[in-house]
Amino acid sequence: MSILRHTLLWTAALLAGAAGGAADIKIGLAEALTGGAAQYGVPIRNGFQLAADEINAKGGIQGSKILLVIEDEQGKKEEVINVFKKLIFQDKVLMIFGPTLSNSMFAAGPVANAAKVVAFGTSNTANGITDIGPYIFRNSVMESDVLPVTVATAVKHYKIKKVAVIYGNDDAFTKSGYDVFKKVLADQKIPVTATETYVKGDVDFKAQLTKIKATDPDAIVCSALAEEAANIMLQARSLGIKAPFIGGNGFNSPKLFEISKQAGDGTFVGSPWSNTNPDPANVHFVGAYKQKFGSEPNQFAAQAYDALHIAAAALKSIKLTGRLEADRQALRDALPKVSINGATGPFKFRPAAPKDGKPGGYDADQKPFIYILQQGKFNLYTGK
Amino acid sequence: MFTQQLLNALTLGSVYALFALGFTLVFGVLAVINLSHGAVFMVGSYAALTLVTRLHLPLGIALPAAMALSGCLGMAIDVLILKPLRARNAPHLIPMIATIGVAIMLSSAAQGIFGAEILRFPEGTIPAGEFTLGEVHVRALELSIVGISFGLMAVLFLAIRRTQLGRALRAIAESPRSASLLGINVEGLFHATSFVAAALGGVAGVLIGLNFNAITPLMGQPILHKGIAVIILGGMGDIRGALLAGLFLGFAEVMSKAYLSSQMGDAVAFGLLFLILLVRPSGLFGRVLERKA
Amino acid sequence: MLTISGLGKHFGGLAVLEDVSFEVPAGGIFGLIGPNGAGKTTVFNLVTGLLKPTTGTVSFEGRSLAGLQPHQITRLGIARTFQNIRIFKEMTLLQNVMVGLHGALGYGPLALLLNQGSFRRAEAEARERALELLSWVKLQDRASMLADNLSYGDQRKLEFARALATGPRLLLLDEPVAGMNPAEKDALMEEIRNIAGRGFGVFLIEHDMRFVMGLCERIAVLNFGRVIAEGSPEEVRNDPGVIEAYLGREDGGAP
Amino acid sequence: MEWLANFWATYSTLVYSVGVFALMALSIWLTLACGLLSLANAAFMCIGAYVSALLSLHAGWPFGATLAAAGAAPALVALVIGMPTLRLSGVYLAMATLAFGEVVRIVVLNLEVTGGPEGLNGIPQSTTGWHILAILAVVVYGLLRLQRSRVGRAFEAIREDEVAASLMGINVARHKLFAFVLGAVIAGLAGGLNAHYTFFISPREYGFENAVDILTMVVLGGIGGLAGPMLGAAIITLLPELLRSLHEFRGIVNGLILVLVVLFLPKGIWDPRRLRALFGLGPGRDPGC
Repeated sequence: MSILRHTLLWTAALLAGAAGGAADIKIGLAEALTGGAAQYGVPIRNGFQLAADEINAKGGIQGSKILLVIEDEQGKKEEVINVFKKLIFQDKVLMIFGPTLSNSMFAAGPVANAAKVVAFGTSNTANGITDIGPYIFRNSVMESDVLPVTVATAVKHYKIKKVAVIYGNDDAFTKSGYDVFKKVLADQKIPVTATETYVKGDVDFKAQLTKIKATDPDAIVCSALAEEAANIMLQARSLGIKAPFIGGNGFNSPKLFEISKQAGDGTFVGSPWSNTNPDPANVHFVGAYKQKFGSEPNQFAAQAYDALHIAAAALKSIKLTGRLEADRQALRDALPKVSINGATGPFKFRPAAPKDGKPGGYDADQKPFIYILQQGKFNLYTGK
Repeated sequence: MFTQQLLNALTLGSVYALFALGFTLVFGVLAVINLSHGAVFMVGSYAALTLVTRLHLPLGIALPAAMALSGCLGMAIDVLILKPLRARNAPHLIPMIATIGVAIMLSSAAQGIFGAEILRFPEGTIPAGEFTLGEVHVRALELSIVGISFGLMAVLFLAIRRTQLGRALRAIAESPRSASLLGINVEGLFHATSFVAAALGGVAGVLIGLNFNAITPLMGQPILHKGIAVIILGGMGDIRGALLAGLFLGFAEVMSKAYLSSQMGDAVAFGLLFLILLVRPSGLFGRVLERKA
Repeated sequence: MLTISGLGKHFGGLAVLEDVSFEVPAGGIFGLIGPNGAGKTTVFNLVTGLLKPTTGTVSFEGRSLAGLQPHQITRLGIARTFQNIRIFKEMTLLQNVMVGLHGALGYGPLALLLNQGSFRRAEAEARERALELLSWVKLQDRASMLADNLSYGDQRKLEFARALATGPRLLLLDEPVAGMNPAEKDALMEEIRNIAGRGFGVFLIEHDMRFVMGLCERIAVLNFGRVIAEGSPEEVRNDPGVIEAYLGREDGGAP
Repeated sequence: MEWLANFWATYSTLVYSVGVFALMALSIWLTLACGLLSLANAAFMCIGAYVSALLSLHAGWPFGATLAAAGAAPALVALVIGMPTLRLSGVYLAMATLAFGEVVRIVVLNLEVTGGPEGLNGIPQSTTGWHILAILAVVVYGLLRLQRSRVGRAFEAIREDEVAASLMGINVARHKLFAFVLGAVIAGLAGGLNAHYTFFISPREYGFENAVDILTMVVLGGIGGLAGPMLGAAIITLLPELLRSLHEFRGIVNGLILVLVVLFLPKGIWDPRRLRALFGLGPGRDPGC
């Protein structure tokens, strides 16, 4: 199915390019489309395809269509380096979106940075990503910007005295989320009654939860991906745990309440995006995504969708010369100035602090919204 | 808390035992470490899911159908791949690698067909019974998993101990050559064993998919590792050992998470495994069974 | 040369050997006979260090073999063959014999890595020696053939040559004529005489009486794990205990 | 020329990977040549990679020295675990080494200094094609010399029949340990090289799947000689690239190729005897039998 769609997209793009006359703008997309990380990579690709279709349908950029060159990086570090090099040197793309995992960006980012090509991550939340160099951008919001607000809001709402923590300790995403939680809890002087871990692929969390239950926390802080989190919630409730959850970025998926139903009620989540955000840009995105792919979008798709609009805004502000190196540099210089209002709300970049005297790249500068899960839905928390 | 952990351990342990049962059966009879067992387990899960969601069949029909389907898959693997390798007397490493190839094919195919996303059974597939006994919360599903696991294991155990077929299988496990001299249809029993083992793997897949709400193309990987641990602990090819070792691993895992740290839980488990192998190569519960070629 | 005293071996509760004592003299051909299952091969396994004795000792040229590993015993000068031939089937005849010369090759790692003269000389000499040993058993023409392709009788001869390559002073042969027809047996008997004639001590196990009687200078008889007679072929042949042991069994060797 | 420069810019990492995995394949081949089925080599690669990366990042050692450490550290570990482990045979050894590999991975996952699941990033890019080529050449040369010596013959004898080998005066335990430790050195070097061209290492690169991947390379290529494992490494590394156009379905083709080779090329792709027979040269099959 998706292979067919892929081919169609290519054909359509080629035909459009041939008819329009103006050269296509080739943009690389390196995402994990097979293997374990494909569950993020696939929605990300969908988000990009949706945005590309929309931009091209509106006449593209100064008459040129955007052509996405999509490669599967499998979430493996050697593979991602190969894909980056292929996109940079063979396909000669203007910039690259991706890769899917933070770990992959650590491997491939330096390649793009050395070649003076923008690598733009839409799902890399780990610390230090933008330390790689000035050509590294991301619109994924770091946990350290979101979690302090989430925790403080939840603590105030529930009058929390002590919490228990559970996180996935073999996954870079959930582990770095935990590190931030740990620091935030220490900063806000909230005692931790128990810290429990699980590993990827675990489906049985009852042993840890039984232990947590015995320490009687006021809330459970959880750094997990949505599917794991939902199972944790279900199993917690089936063990008779009543404490609410406080979640990280991984909770931001409709999967969370699709699976957990009412079990997740009362959960606090901070996020740059929610599918119930009534902002027109978001309503349009959610509707268009459902229509095109027949499924609910998630945060990864939303950030991917916004990312292409960010790049489009930058492209519109410059004049492409056809000389690859100059155009790549011009795009790099135009990107930091972009600010848009997208599916994830108002967005602009913030330069990363230089590390060891070397200039860094650009992080997302976005204010998180705090949501509370009620009756199986994310509702914007208003303080009531 | 302890009683609850005990129940947690029992559920987890019986799932491990059920998975390892087919795994160890194939090793015992065919002398092959069948690394596609995890993929067959995954196929069982997807098969039941498809029957429930697409054809709207009740679980009571979908479960045996998925079992039969995985069984056929297991038999196909034996006929198409393992049999030619047996025929040319390939060293034991070779069939193991062939089954790796099968596992890759199956999980890629599952991803191609169903996508990489985590799928789950629709609500109401199973009655969501749940009750509390003092401090302990029990779900009907968990009880039925323990029940089905033990039931299947008992049937298999009795079949092997008490029936003519079981005697034939034990003769093959001792030495395929002398078994065939005794007039036993060795090839036929190899196929049958593959069928039964894969069917057991398929059931385990459905049960775990139901209990933990997560069906993915790669769901067979982690449990395969646990399965390897179980059959080593239990003594390779030893059915009673696999049962004991499955429960033991479930208990060890839950208790180490409960009373030690959940951080190094797996390191402790595999470290223990390593040491046990050094001290008792035939496993903790296994009897030494020298196979005569 | 080889002194066995009070040797016993128990497997679980089962006594396979009990208080076995005899002496294999230097030079000549010594035979250990007995019906199948008498424990003959166990004696060999104990002598070569593959099994550890439950009681008793084995000493070779006055030196106790207790606690030594098989390879150490081999290097002291004891070599053996197996009843069910155990040659290296995937290797050539020449390589098989050169494996036997392992202990004789003394070059160091540096000489090997740099392909120094000492390495090349040692290897060339080993090859010469291996070919010579193959010529003793008349297999030199097929030196580069895979051992697996040899006929049964030739595989036995190769195993002899390989055992001789370890530079033994005592050669242990485990039922060397098992599975052979009379003509082959005679040829092999000749081969063994030749080997003994070159100054190697030969200690063989056999249950074929005719073969042993014609070949050995001294014979010990093992039955149910005990030595029941020892002496010259003539003495052993007339020993009532031996006659009874063999008459009572159907497999008591061809007349 | 520009085409070549462009090609190299695109595919240099791929070529490096072929070299590094050729080393890995040789390291497993060495133990297999001695009859040992060890799945610990991915763990040895892991130890080598982490030791060298940490020394580069925190101690500022020169690249050559970190590489030496990458070879030495796993060798020490192999020496310690090898002595008790190598008594096990066949499948049991495979399982014990697999368990050891898991322990290494989980420990690395939970240590502070290794960066846990986030791994180590910002490793200096010190590895060049010449480094890989030089080490590969040295290893191949060394193994070739070994193969033609009494040690190589001893390995082969042990693989065929351990008991018979010991009765040829071969110290079986010591030879096995030697193969195991030397395999660990080669795997460690491969890990050190790899860490210094991918900028980044994390524990998930050294799991069970990776151990199996490397084993597959050897079986695919053939264990009859040194060329087989290297050919297998090249094929397995390049195959995903060549099959890139198949997208989601390349996994199926990948698995199918593995199965077909195992079924139809019992000795692997590189089988000198079959190749010779194919081209009618030298002693292929013996006409006598």
